[in-house]
Amino acid sequence: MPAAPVVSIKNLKLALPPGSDRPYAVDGVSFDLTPGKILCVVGESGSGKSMCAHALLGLLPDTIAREAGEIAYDGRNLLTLDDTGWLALRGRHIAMVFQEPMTALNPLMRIGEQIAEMFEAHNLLTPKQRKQKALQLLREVGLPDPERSMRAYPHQLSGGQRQRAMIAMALALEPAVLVADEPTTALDVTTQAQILELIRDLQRRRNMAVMFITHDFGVVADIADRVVVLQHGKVVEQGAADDVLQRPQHSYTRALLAAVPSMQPPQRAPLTGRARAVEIVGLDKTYVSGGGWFQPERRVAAARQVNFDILQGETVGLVGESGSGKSSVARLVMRLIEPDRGTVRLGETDFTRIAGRALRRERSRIQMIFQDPFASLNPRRKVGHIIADGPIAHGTDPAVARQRAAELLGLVGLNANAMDRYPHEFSGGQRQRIGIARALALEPEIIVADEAVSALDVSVQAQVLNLLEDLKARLGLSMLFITHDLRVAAQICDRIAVMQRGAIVELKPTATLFSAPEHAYTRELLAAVPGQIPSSRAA
Amino acid sequence: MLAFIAQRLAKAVVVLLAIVVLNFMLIRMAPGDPAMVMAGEAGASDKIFVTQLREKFGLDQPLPVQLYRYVKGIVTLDLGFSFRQQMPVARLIAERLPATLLLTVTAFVISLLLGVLFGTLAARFAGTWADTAITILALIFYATPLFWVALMAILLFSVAMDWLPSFGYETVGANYTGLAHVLDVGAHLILPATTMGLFFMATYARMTRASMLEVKRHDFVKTARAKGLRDAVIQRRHVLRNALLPVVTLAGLQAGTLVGGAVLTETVFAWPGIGRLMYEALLQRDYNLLLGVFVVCSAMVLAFNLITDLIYRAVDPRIEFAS
Amino acid sequence: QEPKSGGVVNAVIQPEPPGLMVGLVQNGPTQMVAGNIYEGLLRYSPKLEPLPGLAESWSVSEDGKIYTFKLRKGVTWHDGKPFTSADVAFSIDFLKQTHPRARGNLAQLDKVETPDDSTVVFTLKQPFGPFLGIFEVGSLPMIPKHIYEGTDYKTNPANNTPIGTGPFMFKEWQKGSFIRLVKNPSYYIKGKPYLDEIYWHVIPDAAARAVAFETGKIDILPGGSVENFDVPRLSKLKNVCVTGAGWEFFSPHSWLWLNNRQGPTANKKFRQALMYAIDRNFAKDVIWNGLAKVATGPSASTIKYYTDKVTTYDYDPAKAKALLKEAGYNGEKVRLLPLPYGETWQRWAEAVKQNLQDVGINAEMIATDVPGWNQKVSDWDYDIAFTYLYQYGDPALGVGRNYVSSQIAKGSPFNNVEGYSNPEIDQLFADGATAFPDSKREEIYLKAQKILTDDVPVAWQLELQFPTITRCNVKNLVTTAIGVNDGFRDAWLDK
Amino acid sequence: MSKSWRMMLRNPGGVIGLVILLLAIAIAVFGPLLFPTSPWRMVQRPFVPPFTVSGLPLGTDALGRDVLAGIIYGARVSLLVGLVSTMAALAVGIPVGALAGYFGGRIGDALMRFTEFFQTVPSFALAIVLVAILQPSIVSIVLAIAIVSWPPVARLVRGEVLSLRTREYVQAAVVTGQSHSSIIWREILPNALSPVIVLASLMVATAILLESSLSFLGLGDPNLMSWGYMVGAGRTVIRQAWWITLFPGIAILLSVLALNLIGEGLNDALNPRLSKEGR
Ligand SMILES: Nc1ncnc2c1ncn2[C@@H]1O[C@H](COP(=O)(O)OP(=O)(O)OP(=O)(O)O)[C@@H](O)[C@H]1O
Ligand SMILES: Nc1ncnc2c1ncn2[C@@H]1O[C@H](COP(=O)(O)OP(=O)(O)OP(=O)(O)O)[C@@H](O)[C@H]1O
Ligand SMILES: [Mg+2]
Ligand SMILES: [Mg+2]
Repeated sequence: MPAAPVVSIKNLKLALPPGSDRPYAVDGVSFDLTPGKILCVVGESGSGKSMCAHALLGLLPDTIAREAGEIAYDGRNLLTLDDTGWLALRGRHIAMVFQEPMTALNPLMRIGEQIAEMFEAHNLLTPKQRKQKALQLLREVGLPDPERSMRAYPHQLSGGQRQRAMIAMALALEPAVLVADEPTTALDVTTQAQILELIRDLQRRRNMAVMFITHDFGVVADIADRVVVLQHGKVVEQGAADDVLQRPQHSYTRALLAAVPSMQPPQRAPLTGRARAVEIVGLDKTYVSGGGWFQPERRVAAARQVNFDILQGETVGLVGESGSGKSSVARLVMRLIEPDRGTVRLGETDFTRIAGRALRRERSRIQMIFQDPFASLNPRRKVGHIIADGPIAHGTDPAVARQRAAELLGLVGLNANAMDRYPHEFSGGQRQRIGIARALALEPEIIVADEAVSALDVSVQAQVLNLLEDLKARLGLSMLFITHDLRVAAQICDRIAVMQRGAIVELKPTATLFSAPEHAYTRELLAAVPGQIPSSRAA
Repeated sequence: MLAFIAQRLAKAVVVLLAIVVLNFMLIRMAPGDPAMVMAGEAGASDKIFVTQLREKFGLDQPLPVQLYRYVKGIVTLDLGFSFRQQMPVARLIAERLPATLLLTVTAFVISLLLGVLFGTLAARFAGTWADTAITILALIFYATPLFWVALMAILLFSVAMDWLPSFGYETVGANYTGLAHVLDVGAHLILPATTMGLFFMATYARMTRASMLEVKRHDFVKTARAKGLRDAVIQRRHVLRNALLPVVTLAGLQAGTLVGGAVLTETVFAWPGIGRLMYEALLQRDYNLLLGVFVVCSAMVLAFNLITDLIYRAVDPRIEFAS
Repeated sequence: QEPKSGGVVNAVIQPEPPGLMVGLVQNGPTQMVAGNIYEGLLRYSPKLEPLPGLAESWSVSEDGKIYTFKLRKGVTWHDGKPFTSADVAFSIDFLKQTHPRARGNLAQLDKVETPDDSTVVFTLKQPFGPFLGIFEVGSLPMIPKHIYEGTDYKTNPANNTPIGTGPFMFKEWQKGSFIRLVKNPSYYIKGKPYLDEIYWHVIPDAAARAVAFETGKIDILPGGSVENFDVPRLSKLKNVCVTGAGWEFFSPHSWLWLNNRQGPTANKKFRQALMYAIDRNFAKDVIWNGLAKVATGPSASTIKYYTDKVTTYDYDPAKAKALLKEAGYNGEKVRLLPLPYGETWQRWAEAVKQNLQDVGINAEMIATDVPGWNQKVSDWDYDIAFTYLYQYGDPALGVGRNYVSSQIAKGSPFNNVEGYSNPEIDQLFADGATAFPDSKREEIYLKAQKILTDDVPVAWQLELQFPTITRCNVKNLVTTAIGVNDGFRDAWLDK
Repeated sequence: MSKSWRMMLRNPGGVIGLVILLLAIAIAVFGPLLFPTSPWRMVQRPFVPPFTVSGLPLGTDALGRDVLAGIIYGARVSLLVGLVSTMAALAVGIPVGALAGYFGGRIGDALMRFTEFFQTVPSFALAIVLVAILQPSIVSIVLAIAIVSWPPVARLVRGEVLSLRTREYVQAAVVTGQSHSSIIWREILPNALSPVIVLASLMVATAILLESSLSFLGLGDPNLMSWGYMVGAGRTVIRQAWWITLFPGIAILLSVLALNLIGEGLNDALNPRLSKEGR
């Protein structure tokens, strides 16, 4: 009994400003939104997902021209709507939830006011009623202590709570259509699972049509009724969720799906009889901020009695939700920050006891790959320099260092002519390869990778992971691999350590951890990974 | 919040003491001393006279002793005695301070109001001729020397049109009371305050414009639009409020320039404030008075800073007094 | 025209005086305002003849050593106490301690006697020619004994509320804005003063002062209140009167200190070359708008025993160049110190610098403010420095101090700063002060003027006039040789 | 950088500013060659109005000096004062800010207190006192302007460095074992510089204004003809000879305006937010 669509997009064509990398942001896209159904729009970064969403609300940037097509809603073509027409429509008929709950809320306004504004914008209710309604909404989206949340400013709520508040706001006027643009990307897995649950629940109860944008196929598997796959602004495939996920027709869809790491850890040969590359004993770190003459201190225990070791040639994963202290441990190991207590030993060297010149010399033994491929390369330095600077600082002859840099670029699959280009001339994946080359340039024994692939699209992520695996095997590196993505961890780690509030709660070989998690928190984490049991949805 | 203020005040005291000591040394480096000045003005100066004066001013003591005495005085909130004017420095400054406060605060308000208004308009019409016109206009006031604008204003509004008085703080001898007095002071205030205000306006206008354009790109503006709010409401409630935060910070930082700028304005408009007092004290090497004015001006700047900080904190809930 | 009573006048005072107690503070603005509050024993006509002030009459003994003054009767201080000869004797004592110029003027005074309430007898150690010329209010103001006796003069609270015998009483002083004086209702001359109130306004910027006058807010601009460039314009306005009178006693005389001790200026030929190099007529006409006279020598033409029968120096660059050659000047740098008294003086220094450069003198301007100027000149740290000084009517009071070698002493910008030392001149000025009678003095001073103009110890520039600019309905403002400084006793407002 | 140039050239205000500034610099550099007479020379009778006597297109001043010559020679002094004092302020402000931001802790705190101290004293008043103490000369003026204008540079640089220090590429340099100095020089400062360049262009303008204000109070270098001096000197005769202050006033206005427009242009051109809109 397919219901009639509320929104029908036909042959939408949105032109990019001249000089962009392609002529159309969205090129001949057509799809329908149906009441009570969730349509997931997936695709790589830049494929035009957000553009479609913005077109639906008339929020397209001025630079984007509406070239052709039609968005039919309630018998009208939204593309030709004037400003006053949009005012009446937005929020009331079509509402939106954005990706970053932090930036999508006005930092200077209380949550309650921001929700009440929804009614005010459409001249509904008295101020008092608006307040009551807002309270009711906050309760409905499951915010704890709604009265207090009403009065809270966005920064006083956690990410998940903010996103709930955003959803409450979007639902205020009971719109027929809800557009959600990557509403969970900024959240950690456990919170993500709760929000997804909430959206699905509300959508069913209100019989809304939902357009849900994501690039995470796990999420698609969890909530989608229908799926639209976008590539370079074009729809390459669309259909019922099961069809697309189980029987993808287009090669692009297939490639995307194939790139999604599996939850099943591959069989790994046990590493026995190897020497320790790194040994971490009793690391403690508490951040103390504030604290002057008159201020109370704020203390965050980011690492509590952290103990583990990494054998030569082993990859140890460090997982846990946001803020659990993963990066802190990485930075302690790298000695980017000083521990309060504890020791990091590299082979026989006590890395925490040396300083100055000696420290700088020993640094070559342990290198790091950073999370953000855009932020980890100095935009004003040529790639050749970026890679060669380290060896030169350690006394390598510059000519030799450059020669070696060119080789390393070859090793990570880049052309040697990349040497004389600047980072901005490369794509995200390529940049991450440069970062890897830089880490390898010093011929380290250990590599620490802090969310090294989290910022990349799935397909690129897969390539980089393969590269790392390959290099590690070839060069016999040890690796500390930090991630919040358990799927990735499953694929690459020999052992995994689970962190919660600064402490390691469980450390096991990967396969054991996945099959027999002991700690409650580990189990919770594993359960929250989206898209695990697609078959259960069918019921 | 009280703790925050207390902490800021404690810091301010340290800064002020540093200012006292450094300026004390600095001023003593200047050639000539108050005794020479007074002797010069007397049109005759024999040894006895100059020695008498030096003794009277305490200048016969070694420098460290003078410094020690002065700092001791300051710590007990005693700004010393102006031997030239035969009056305690604190009283001289107290007589002049209200005028300067009135002038600078009015100029500050004018510059901020106009700056924000023009900045908002420019941001609203960014890229159009209106934007350019506003920017250039604000810049012209900024780029023209303050004293020149002041002279032109006097020639235009006092001499040519005879609308506004050209000098002083009130109509001397008129003995107005009540509302008439307020209006009279107001009339005298218009030219100097506006001249100063127009100069500082440019900075605020530029900042507001940039800040508004920046804020407009934020997601929460999109959220507001997605709610179906009217553009005017969005501009006011969401964009402007957020955009004002850096403007407030800037305003605090500009306080030093503002108070310093009072020297010129007060000179041209014969405004009986402490900027002029400072300049005259300098020319007369009236050490205690000069130092006193410096301390008070710096305290004013610190107060401005503190106030803008408090405003900032009041407006921006993200900053908590505890952290 | 019959004087009318009543009315308020607004005058400008610049800079703001540090205090009004004229016995303690002697700067120009103080004297100008305080001349209304305080009085001296004598006043002086424009020809510098003594006129009655607080003294009704006076007589001099045959040998020129005893001066007897009869005081006016019925004079009271502003607080009602009577003014008597005891006050005079006290004032002499007071001023000897606090008033450097009075101290110098009274150097020859042996004793003061007060046989009765209205008689004062001054006995001198030896005759002192200019003695009758030292009783003007700024030089020897009368100070109330009953208020100051036995107190610390400098910290006496009455300094802030000055009490005198003058035609106006101190009423109010808003620092930075104005000083207000009101009529003394029990002034000893019936019907005077005519004015009810005087406001002295403090306006720091010269252009703003001119505007204030122009817009009618100000009635009186005393000499030096506005830049000279503005004088012709203001004087052309309707209902504006200008007078150069009232400066005869002071006779401001300007010159360039030339450091006679060292550098090129130690050479007499070089100094003479300077006199030829500088276009003083240009300075007079362009910078002072004709409100000046080219100075011929150490004495101003308005004071006693002046002569123009001396060596004169006309503008003659060629001659200057020749003299420079003779002097062997080799292009050494010469520091020129302008007088930091505003734009006119600055422009003047620029013009002189240009004059000097035109004849090949490598002049460099050194900028300072007033204290810096005082210090540099007092410490003889200059080559050429602008100055102007008052002459106080008599060469013994205002001229000799700048040329006699006993006045060479660091620490003052008003003595023999140039370091000129000539025994003959020393003797002449020593004799001139004590010679008796006048004819003898004249002879001596003529000779001194001749010698000095040949030696050029300093480069005399202009006799300055500081015109007083008023609305024409302010009548009878300037009546004596001291001008505005003598108080507004006789001034009245024609309504 | 070439991309920034292109961005800059696309900004009409910036281009106008650049043209005016280049013109002013050309006048400052070549003007005195074409105009060998000293601007102090009294060439005609005083107060010759503009456009009345040939050879004196802008008239003469109160002493009969050529106003045009003054403007040409003044360009040299005013621009020099602006540029040199800005350089000096940068030379103090950048290291102080960089060290304070990079090392933080006690050193940073001490440096920032020091900066705060200079920012708390009203700047113009401090400049006046400094010039009066050192006695007016081009050196003391430049010094005074530099002393009062470096604190904002230090604050700005500190802020930038503080945020750059935690950037991943800086940490990458740390973990590769590079020295503090090369990290500051290579990794941090080049990236902190664009807002500093914008600020510097505005500081040149402010310095020109400050010099003119000091001249107004009689604290200019009496041996050098600057625009500020001309305006200050001409103001007393403004009623009878408007041109003496107007032309140098316009010169100041145009240069300051030009520098501000350039600053604005640079701001747009160097702002990565604007140049890669819509990422
Ligand atoms: N304001 C804009 N002006 C010009 N081009 C833009 C603008 N915003 C986005 N684009 C371009 O439009 C194209 C589609 O962008 P869109 O934001 O829809 O991608 P997306 O699929 O949402 O990517 P992501 O997953 O990164 O959010 C991209 O090529 C992008 O560079
Ligand atoms: N420099 C710092 N000063 C104070 N607190 C800090 C600092 N850095 C991190 N923290 C706090 O320490 C805790 C651990 O942070 P950390 O960055 O190690 O977490 P994480 O596990 O890496 O999180 P994410 O997955 O979000 O990167 C957090 O609560 C964080 O707010
Ligand atoms: Mg998007
Ligand atoms: Mg992290």
